[in-house]
Amino acid sequence: MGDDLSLRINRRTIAAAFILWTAHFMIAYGAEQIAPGSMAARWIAPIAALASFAILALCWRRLGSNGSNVVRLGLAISGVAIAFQTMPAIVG
Amino acid sequence: MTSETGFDHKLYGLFPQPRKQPDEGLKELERVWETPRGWKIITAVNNNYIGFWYVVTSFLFFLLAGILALGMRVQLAAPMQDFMSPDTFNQFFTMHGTIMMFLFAVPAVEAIGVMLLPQMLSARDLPFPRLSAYAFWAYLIGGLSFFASLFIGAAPDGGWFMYPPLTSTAFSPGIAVDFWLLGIGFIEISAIAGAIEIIVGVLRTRAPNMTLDRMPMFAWAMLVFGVMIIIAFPAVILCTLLLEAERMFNWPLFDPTRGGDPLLWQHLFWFFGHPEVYIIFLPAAGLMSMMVATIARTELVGYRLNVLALVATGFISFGVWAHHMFTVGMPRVSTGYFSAASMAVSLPAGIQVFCWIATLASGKIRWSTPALFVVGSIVIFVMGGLTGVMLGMVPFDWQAHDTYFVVAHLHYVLIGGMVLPMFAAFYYWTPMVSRTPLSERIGRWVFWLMFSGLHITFLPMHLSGLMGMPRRVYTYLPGRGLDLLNLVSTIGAFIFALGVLVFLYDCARNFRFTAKGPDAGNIFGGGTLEWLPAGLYSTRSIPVVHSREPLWDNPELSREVEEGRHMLPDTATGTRETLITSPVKAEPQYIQLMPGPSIWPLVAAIFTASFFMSLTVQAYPFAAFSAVVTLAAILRWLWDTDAPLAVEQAEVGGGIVLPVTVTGASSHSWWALNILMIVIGMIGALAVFAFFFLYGSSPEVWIAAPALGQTAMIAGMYLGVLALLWAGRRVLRARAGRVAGDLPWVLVMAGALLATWALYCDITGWLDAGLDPTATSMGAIVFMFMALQGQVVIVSLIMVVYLAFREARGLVTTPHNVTMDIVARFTGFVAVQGLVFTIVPRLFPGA
Amino acid sequence: MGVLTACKPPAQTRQHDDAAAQKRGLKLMETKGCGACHEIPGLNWPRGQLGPSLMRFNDTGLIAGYLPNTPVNLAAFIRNAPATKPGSTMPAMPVTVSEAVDMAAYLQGGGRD
Amino acid sequence: MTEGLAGALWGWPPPVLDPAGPYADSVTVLAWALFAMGVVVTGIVVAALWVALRGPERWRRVLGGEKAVWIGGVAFPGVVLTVLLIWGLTLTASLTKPITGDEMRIRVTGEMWWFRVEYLDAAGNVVMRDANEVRIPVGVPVVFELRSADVLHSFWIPHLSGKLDMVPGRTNLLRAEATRTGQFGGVCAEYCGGPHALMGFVAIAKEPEEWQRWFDARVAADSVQPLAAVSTTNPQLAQGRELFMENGCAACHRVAGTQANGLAGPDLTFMGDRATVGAGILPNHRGTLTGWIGDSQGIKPGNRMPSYDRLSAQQLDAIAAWLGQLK
Repeated sequence: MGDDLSLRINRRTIAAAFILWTAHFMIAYGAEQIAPGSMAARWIAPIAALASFAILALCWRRLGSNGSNVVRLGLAISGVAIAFQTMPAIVG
Repeated sequence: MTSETGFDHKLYGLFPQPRKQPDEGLKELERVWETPRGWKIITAVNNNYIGFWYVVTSFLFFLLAGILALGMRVQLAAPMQDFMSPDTFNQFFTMHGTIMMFLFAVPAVEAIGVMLLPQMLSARDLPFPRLSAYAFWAYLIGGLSFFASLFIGAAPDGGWFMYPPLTSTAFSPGIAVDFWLLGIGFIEISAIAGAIEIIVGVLRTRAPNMTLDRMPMFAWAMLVFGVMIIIAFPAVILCTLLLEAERMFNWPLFDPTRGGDPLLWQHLFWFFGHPEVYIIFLPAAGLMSMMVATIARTELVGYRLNVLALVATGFISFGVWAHHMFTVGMPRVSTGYFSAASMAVSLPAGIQVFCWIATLASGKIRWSTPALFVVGSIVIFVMGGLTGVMLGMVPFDWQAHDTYFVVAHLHYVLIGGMVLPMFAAFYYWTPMVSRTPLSERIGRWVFWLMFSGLHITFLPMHLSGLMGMPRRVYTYLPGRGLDLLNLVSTIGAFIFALGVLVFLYDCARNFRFTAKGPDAGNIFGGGTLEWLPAGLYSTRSIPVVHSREPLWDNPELSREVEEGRHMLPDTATGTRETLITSPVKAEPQYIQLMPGPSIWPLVAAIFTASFFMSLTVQAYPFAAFSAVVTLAAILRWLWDTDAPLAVEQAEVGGGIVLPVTVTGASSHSWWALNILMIVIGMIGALAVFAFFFLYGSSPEVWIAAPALGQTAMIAGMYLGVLALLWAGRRVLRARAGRVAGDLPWVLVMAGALLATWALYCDITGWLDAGLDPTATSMGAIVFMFMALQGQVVIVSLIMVVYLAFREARGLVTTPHNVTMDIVARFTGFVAVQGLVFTIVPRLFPGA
Repeated sequence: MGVLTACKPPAQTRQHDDAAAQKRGLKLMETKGCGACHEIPGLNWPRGQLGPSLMRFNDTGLIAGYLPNTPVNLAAFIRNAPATKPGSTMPAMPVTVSEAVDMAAYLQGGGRD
Repeated sequence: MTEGLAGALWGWPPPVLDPAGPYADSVTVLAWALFAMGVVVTGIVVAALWVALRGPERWRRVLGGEKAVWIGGVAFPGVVLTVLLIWGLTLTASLTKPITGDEMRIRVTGEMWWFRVEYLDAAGNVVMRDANEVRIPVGVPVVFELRSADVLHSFWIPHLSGKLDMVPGRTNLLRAEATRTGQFGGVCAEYCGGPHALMGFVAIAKEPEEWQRWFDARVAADSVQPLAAVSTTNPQLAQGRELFMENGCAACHRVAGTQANGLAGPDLTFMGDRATVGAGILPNHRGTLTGWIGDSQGIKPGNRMPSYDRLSAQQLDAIAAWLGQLK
């Protein structure tokens, strides 16, 4: 029952997870477009990533102890994608 | 379980009803859904016909594009052949790509959706049947005339991606490129119409109690598909508008000598182009998920994981567009972002593949032709996906980009991800629409020919790419080690084609179309609702659904449905109708009356096509004439749909009484209009992106903005528009229970006029500031803003006149009114877009 | 010409059976770009129109209407046409003696590869 | 120079897997690793499918649950992709290290359908012009300044480096270095209409001393005009030169030291020294040059040079003879 996709919390958390990824992507890429190669553009990606992780963690906790594992996977995929999205600013 | 709409879930317990419906009801139902006879069949709008024609047409384009491919393979079989001239070859590969992407792949999945979705959801039809008929006819006529350009040698030859400046007037002076731009723009509009229909259909016409958690996977896939089209296709529409503006009016959007940038096209095109790949793949993956469950005779393992994968793909696929542009010289960190997103987007694909494998493991496969195709597709798709990961690696892409390696990759992905699943679906769902199933014995031949043909054709291409063979070459020099590889590829292509030919033979021998039954039936033992006994009206009664595979869980369901013991048995209002349910939990909300056969969608489609064709050949008077006829035909078709109601409410069985049509936020039309506004808004948002992109690439051509006071005035005017609209709705509400009077529409009209004036001030303001649309890219993009704004202003003016007309007939009701609501909402959108278009360029002026 | 004959005593028959030499000859025709001026059997591209067509060359009696169509003469002509036939517009070719012999073998073998 | 041109440029082993410089080396290593990954993962999926369809009951039970999806579809690809991404990003960074300004500079401009080549000095001035051929010294880092004169093109020498597009209105910088001598083929990799398929060039790497000698001689020849003298000694060459000037060739082509100063087509000052005719498609000798001038449309349909079929074979040969000795 906890996994049911028609539950509001599940639908919303999955949507929130990926909207967060979208937002992080737009911030990181947008900053790089505006000021290519600048240190500011590089720093903004990890900072936005930390904020995103905090929100993802909050969503995770709101799911509660018998929350859906599928939704957790959604949060995790979004988290991994955001982490991927941060690497170019650090490693690249 | 809590209710979404206040519907009491205990009422589901009333179904199946204990007693069978009398036979007269069935006769009545059949009479209502009767198809016109003889040549009038072309006026049919029922999804059984439109869907089938749609599928056949898209398959026809698959064959035509395939023939072009064979021509190219003959030319490339040996080095430096002159089987065809370079110009012909360039037209061939342009048309092959364009047709496969725009006229085959997207329409094909949309067509399968139109054909299968109502059955899978147990709806009587899609919510806007005449719109699907229009979308189909527009596609058929537009597509065929587009293809015909090959025969008069006027086919476009700039590649399916149409990169300027090669496609600008300087290097492509003829009408071929205009033909592409207008033709494709036209077909995109048809695709968007279809997507709106599919989104609303999936969310609002499901069988009662088929919650989001119980939808067939294909419905989920089509939902994501529809949303992706809404977000992605506006980009290609904007592309065509921008390039056409450059070609027709000499607005230098892509011309670097006047501040334009050819890379702008690439960004916009691939913002559409990469999601396009997933737009094609996801519906096919949905079909795969359903067929996997049936052939393994077990529930899909990881249903919810699969849904999650679809949604994740839908999002992340919008962050990968520039991986087609790693070699254009983007800054390093930017390429990194797109490389990262390309890695991330493979995760959901992995989930889907392993869901299928786990399903096959948990069940026991029963081999059949669809099963072969499904298993073969998994292998091919994985191989294509892996080369995709390779290309996502920036340094490797620098080598492999634009070579035959990419040709191999994309064909593996598209054939493994879409074409083979489609053939599986043909074999799997044919028994639903044909009196006899396709042959299992011939089907195996088809599979093995296609499977081996694919590998023989495309496996060597990986190597030819690494050996230095670029894409889109009409020939290659001898003595470069490419001769044998290409010869093998050509042989493979013919083996693949032979497989398709054998399939056609199978169809000719065994396919006997029937829309009314008796069809061959559920020979593979599927568990979803499309396998219920059905006629043109779909099922006699609409089953209350309690699980994902209702037919497996309740073997009696077919009989119950056929005896009319479920919801909405026969016809409740004596007309065509379907049950509208709530979007999340599918609780019955109201009965929608549906329009019947009509010639007008066909007429509208013919003249829309002739409008675009006349524009291409610059026959402007005839274009104007076509536009008028189109508008008249559309209004004529809408006229019927607005007939006065005979009944206000009706019983759908078990004593449950539902209203007949509703207005406001729960109406299906309200949904459709909001989606349309998202489409227009996306075009606007991408135009703003284009503004910033050009600003970033050529700030030196930017001029100073008009005075701040003028900007403030225009902004104030747009805010005034919003205030007027708010006041209009307020007045309407205040007059609850009385006649609306003139004030509400007058206020809305004042709003629309004020928006028009604001646009006028905006245009003159920039002209006074010395901005010239043909001189610099800044002029071009700012005047593009105004052109886009002009379009919505004109629409809003037409709507306001329509509202006034309705008011004169006393049709504007208080306290809420759909027309008033829609007009006010749209005009509000116009004001907000105008505000953005006014402020953005004035906030970012040049020196 | 005399030097050439001494280097490699050729068979004076018109029909060559040496398939390997003919194959090498075609390959050389391709890589040296002879097609830029001549139409050559077995070569798709280029099919030059400036020089005479070399299709059915073994049926030709005289090389450039001047020399008997023997392998020796042909090989020599290929290497240095102006020296073999004064006034020939065909320039000297950057090929070795054995390469020229292979090319001659190909042309006189009827162009069958 | 003209010997076996085609075979030396391409063929086996595939140039992408046969690197001749540091900018291609590491990509080749990456490519092999990616192929290995591809083969292994395909193997895993095929094996999993085999187990799912034919395997023993116990294995199938393991594979038949959501847990398999979590491991095979999420965890495993997650790890592989993370490793690949980090590798890809660090490699990208090392291949795009900042340009110091000490590199040798060559400007290459994509034209429909050939490559204009200009050698630059440290200040960025053009010191020598060529076409469809770049010669670089071994072991010296080179930066190619890539531009386009008309539509999009792409500059690709697979032996030396990945490709980079030539975008109108922009200048893209491509780093390359050769670690061994030889001839390496190059092509235009971005569709540019018409005879795009026949738009190639050659990169030639030479030992530094040899390269320097060649370069100095060329710069000297290009800056003054000793060439005119050469052509007058021989009547055929004089005729060729005259025909070249009279027939409009000079309108598009430049030959240093003569009135021929056209800039629309390739610079022919050193035509005799070039490895290829027609932008990398035919070996360069007097025969092919004659054929090209007389019938360039037949050889490369749609290219911008008209076929001079109104000239006699003898006249064409004279022009080719004159061009052929411009070295």
